[in-house]
Amino acid sequence: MTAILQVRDVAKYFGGIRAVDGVSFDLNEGQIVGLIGPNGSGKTTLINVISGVYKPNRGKIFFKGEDITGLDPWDIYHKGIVRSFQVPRLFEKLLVVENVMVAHRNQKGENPVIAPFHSKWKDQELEYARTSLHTIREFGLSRVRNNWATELSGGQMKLVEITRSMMSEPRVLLLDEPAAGVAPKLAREIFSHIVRIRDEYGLTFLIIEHRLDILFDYVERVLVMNYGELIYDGDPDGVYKDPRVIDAYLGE
Amino acid sequence: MQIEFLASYMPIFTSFIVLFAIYLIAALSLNMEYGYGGIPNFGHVFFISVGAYMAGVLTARTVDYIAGIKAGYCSGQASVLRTEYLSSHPMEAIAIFVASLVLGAIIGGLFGYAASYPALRLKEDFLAITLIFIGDMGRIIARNEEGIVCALTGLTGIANPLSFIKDVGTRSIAYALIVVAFAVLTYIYVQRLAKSPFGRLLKAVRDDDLAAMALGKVVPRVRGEIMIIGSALAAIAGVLRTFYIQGVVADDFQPLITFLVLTMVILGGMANNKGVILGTLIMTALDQFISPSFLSLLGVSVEFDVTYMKYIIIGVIIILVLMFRPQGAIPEGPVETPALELSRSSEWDVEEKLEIGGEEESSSSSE
Amino acid sequence: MDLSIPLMNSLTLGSLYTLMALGLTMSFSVTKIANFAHAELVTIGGYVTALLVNWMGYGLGESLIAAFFASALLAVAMDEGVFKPMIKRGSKPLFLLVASIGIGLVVRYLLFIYADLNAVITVQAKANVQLIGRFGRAGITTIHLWVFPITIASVVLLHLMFHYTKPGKALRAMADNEDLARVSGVKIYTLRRLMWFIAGGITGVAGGLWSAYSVITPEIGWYALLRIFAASILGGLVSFWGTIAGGLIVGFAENFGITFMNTYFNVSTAYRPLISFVIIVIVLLLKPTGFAGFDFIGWLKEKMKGGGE
Amino acid sequence: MADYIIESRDLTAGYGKAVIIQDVNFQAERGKVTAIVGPNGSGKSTFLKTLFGLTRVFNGNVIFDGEDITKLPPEVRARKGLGFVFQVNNVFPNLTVRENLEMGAYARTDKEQIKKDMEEILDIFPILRERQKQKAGSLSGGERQMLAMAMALMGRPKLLLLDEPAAALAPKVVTQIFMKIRDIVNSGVTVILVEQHAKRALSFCDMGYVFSSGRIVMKGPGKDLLADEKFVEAFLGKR
Repeated sequence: MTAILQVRDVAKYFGGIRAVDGVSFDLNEGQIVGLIGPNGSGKTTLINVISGVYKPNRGKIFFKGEDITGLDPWDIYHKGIVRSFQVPRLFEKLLVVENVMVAHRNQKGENPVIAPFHSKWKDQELEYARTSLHTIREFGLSRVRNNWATELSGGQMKLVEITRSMMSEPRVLLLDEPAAGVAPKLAREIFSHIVRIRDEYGLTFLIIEHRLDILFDYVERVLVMNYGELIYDGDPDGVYKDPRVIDAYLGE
Repeated sequence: MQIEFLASYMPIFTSFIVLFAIYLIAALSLNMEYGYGGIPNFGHVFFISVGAYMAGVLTARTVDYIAGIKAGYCSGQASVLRTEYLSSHPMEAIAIFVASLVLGAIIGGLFGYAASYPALRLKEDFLAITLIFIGDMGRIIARNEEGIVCALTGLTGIANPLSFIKDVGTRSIAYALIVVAFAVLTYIYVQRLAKSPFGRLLKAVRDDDLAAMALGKVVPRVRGEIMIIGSALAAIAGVLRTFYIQGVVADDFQPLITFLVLTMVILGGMANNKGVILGTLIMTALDQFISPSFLSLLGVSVEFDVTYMKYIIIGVIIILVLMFRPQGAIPEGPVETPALELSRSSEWDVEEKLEIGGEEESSSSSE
Repeated sequence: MDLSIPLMNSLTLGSLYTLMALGLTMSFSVTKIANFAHAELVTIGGYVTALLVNWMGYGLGESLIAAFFASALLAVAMDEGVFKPMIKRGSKPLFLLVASIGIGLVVRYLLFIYADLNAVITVQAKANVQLIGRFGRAGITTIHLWVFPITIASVVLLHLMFHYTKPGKALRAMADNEDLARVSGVKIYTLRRLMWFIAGGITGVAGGLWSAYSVITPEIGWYALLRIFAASILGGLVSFWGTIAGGLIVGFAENFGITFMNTYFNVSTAYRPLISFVIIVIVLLLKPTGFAGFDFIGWLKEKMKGGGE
Repeated sequence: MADYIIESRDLTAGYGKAVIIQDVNFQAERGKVTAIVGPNGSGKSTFLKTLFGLTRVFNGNVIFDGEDITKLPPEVRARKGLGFVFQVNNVFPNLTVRENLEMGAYARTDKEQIKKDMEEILDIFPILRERQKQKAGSLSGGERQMLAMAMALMGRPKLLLLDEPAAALAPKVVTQIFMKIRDIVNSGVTVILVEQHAKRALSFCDMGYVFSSGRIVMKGPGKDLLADEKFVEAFLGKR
C-alpha cells in the first residue's frame, strides 16, 4: 500500500494555544481512518490545515508525494482532496441538484465570458448533470433532488455534502462528523455509503466522529488526538486498552 | 386634434422610455452584484458616474481637439461649437459615442475590480458603509475639479450622436431606440449569465463563500469578475445618460440615485431579473411622474418641491418591502440551466426502499 | 501660519462630532445596527432648536432640552416601529442598514417639505452670540460656552451612568453579551429603549448646538454622517473613549488638514470630507479583517506600550 | 428517601426537530455534588441546558424543589434559585471583575445583603479581589472560569449547574477550580457538574451519571463507577 497523504510534523497555533502540535501520519490509499479525541483536541483544526483553510505554523503536507503545504483551499480541492464541514454548509438558495452541480470541476460555463453562449457549455453541463443525478440516486436522494437545500433533514444535508464531494472525482475525503446529530440508524446508513464509495472508487477517508460505537464498525484504523498531539495510531480495538487514550478521555 | 394631443405627450413618453431603459441597465447590474453576487455595492452611483464622466470628457476633449475649439473647456461658447460640430459630422459623432461606451465600460470595470478588494475583507454591513462613502467621495472630487466635468457648472455640449437628424422628435425617438436596444441587450446578457453555471456559482459564493472555496471555487476571482461586469454595465448606463441629457453634472450623482436603483432591485426581487424589470418600471414611473413638470401638465400644483415626495415614497417602499416582503415582488427561483431541466424529468424518479431522514421529512418533500 | 482659528474650529466641531458619534456608538454596540438614520437625529435636533429659538423666542437652553426630547423620541420610534419588528421577523443586519436608509429618506424629506413651505431650507438659531474673548485671531463666543460645557458634561454624565448606575452597567453588559445579560435577569427590551432614548437625545443636542454655531439645512445630518462614522469607527464602533478620541481626531484632522493643504498645496477647502473618508480607509487598511469591534485607539495604546503580539 | 433538589422524569429534549437526549431519569441530592460524564456528543450539556429551560422538551418533566418547572422560562428558573455557568462566553469581557459580579446579582434587590455576599465571595476567590478593577477580558482562562462561578453565586442559587468548568485549562488551574467547587458545596450550594474528564469528576463527586448517545448508561457513586470494569467501554461506547 502506498501513502497517498503524508502529514509531517504539522503544527498550528492560535495566539498561545497550540491547537495542533506536531502531528505526523500517513494515509494509505483506500483506507478508512477514524480521527477521534476529546473536545478541543485539534481534530477540526487539523482538517482545516490539510484542506488549506489555515496555513500551518510548521510542518509539511504531501499529497501523492507532492508538497501541498500552504496552498489555497481551491487548489487543494483541485488536487483531489475534498473536505466536509461539521455543520452542513449547503448553499441555501440552491436546489439539491444545483448544490451537487456546483461541485464539478472545470465547468466551462463558470467563465463569465463563455457563460452567455449556452451552446458552448450545454453538452458538458448535461454530462455533469447525468453524473450528478446518478450519484444522487446512489445516495438515495432522488426524491428530494429538486427541493431547496433548506428543506432537507439534518441527515439528508449530511448526505448531500458527501454526494457533492464526490463530483470532482476526489482521491481523499476529509469528513468532519459526517453523521453528527443524526439518529444511530441513519448514521450507520451514512457510514455504509462511505464504505460503498471506498469499495467502488478506491477512495481514502479520514473521518472525525464522536460516536465510537458506530465509527469502529466501519474503520480499520484510528488516530487519536489529545491537546493537539497524536497519541494513538492503530486498530480500533486497541483504543479501549491504550492507557494514554483512556487518560485522554477520562482524565489523568 | 388627436394627433396634436398625442404629439404633446410624445416627449414625455420617449423620455420615460429612455430613463426606464437607463435605470434598467443600472438596476440589472446592481442586481448582478448584490442579488446574485451578494456584494452590497451601495456605491453603485459612483460606477454610473464613471461612465457619465468618461462620455463627457472624451467627447469634449476630442471635439475640442479635432475641431480646434479654443473657447475654453467649460465655456458656453465651446458648448455651442461642440454641438454644431457634432451635428454636422455624423460619422465622428457616432464614433465618439461608440468609443465612449467602450472606454466607459472598461474604466468602470477597472474601478469595479478595485472595489472588489475591500469586498473580500469586510463584513457585509461595513462593506456597504464603505462603498456608500466611496460613491460620494467620487462626486465630491468631480464637483470640485474644473478639469473633469467643470465642477459645479457641469460640462455641456455633449451632443447626442444622432444630432445630425434635424427633427427633434424623430431624433429623440431614434435615440430612445438605441437606449432601449442597449437595455434589451443587457437584459438578455444578464439573464443568460443568470441561467448559466456562472449564475449558479455566484449564488453559491453569495450563500457560503467558505463552502464554495472548499469546493474549489476561486472566490476572490469570482467576486472580481462580478464587480467588473456589474460596474461596466453601470458605466454604460452612465454613458447613455450623458448623451441623453447632452451634458454631465457631478451633483446629479447623489447617493440618492443608488438608493433609488436599490429600491428597484429590492422591490422587484433580488436575484430575479424579471422582478427587477417590474421594480424599475414602478420606480421610474414614480421618479418621472412625481415631478413638477409632469404635475403642472396635469394642472396640479403644490406649494413645495414635489421631488421631496418622491424620496419619501422611496423610503416608505424600502421600509415596507424589507419588513413585509423581503424577497420582493417576484422571489428568487432556481438557476434554470439544462441540468435542471434534466433533473425535472421523471426519468430520475425512483421507488426508493430506504430513504434517509425519511421519518421526519416525509410530509414536506413528497411532491 | 496662525493656527488659532483651525484650533478653535477643531475643538468646536470635534466636540459636536464626539457627541453625535457617541450616540452612534451606543446604538451600534447594543443593537449591532449600522444606523444611517442617525443623520436625521442630528437634523431634527438642529431644526427643533432653530425654530424654537427663532420663532417661539425660547432661550437656547430650553430649546436644546426640547431638541434632546425630539431626537430621543424619534430614535425610540425608529427602533420600535421598524428595527424591532424586522428583527423579530429574522432580518439580516444588512437589511436593517438598508431600512435605516429608508427611514432617513422619509424623515429628511418630510423635513424638506416642511422647510420648503416655511422658507427655512437654510436656517440658523439666532442665539445671542457675543464675543467674549480672543484666542489668537480666533474669537471665543458665547456659543463656545455652550458647546464645550455641554460636551464635557455629556461625556461625564454618560461615563457616570455607564459605570455607576445599574442600567448603565446593564447596557454595557448587553453590548458585551446579550444572552448572558438576559440570563442575569436584565430586561433587555426596556434597556434597549432607554439606550435609544439617550443616544438619540445627545445626538439631537449636538444638532441643536450646530444650528447655533452655523447655518443648517435638512441635509446637515447626512453631511455630518461621514464624520460621525469615521469617529465611531476609530473607536471600533463600540468603545466609549475611543469614540471621544475619534470625534476629536476627526475634528482636528479635518480642520488642520484642510488648512494645511489649502495653504501649502492650494487644495480646495471643499475636499474637507475626503479627510474623514481617508481616516475610514486607513483604519480599514490597518485592520483589513474588518473593523467591527476593533478598537483602534485601544490598538494604538497597545502598540505604544511597545508590546505587539 | 433522599432529599432531591432536582429530578428529571422520562425527559426527552433537543433542538428544533432533533432529539438529543432521551428518557432521562436523573436525581441530584441536596447539598451534594452530582457529576455527569460522557464523551462528546453524548448529550450531557444538552441535558444541563434542559434543566435550565434552554432547549425544547418533547416529553417528561423537571421537578425543582418539589415544583414542576418544565414549562418555566430560564429567567424565572433563575429567580427560583437555579444558577448556570456556561462553558464559554460566560463573563462580560468589557466590564470589570467587580461589575461582572454585580451583574450576577442584577435581579436581586437586597442591597445590603449583596454587599455582604460580595465580600464573602471575594473571600472565597481572593484572586478576583486582587483583580476587582480589571476588565474581565484581561483575565486568564482559569480566572475567567472562577469569575463565572462567582457571578453565578452572586445570584444566590440553591443549585448551581456547571458546564465543563475545567475545559481547556492547564492541569494546575483545574485543581484550583475543583477546590473552589468544593468550597461552594461546603457553603451549602448543591452542584451539578458536567465534565468530559471522567476520572477527575467521578473521584470528586458524590454521585455520578454516565451519558452515552443521549441516554444514561450507568449511574452510581463516583468511586464505584471508576472501579467498575465496564465503565471504560460504557464511556467510550461499546461495539
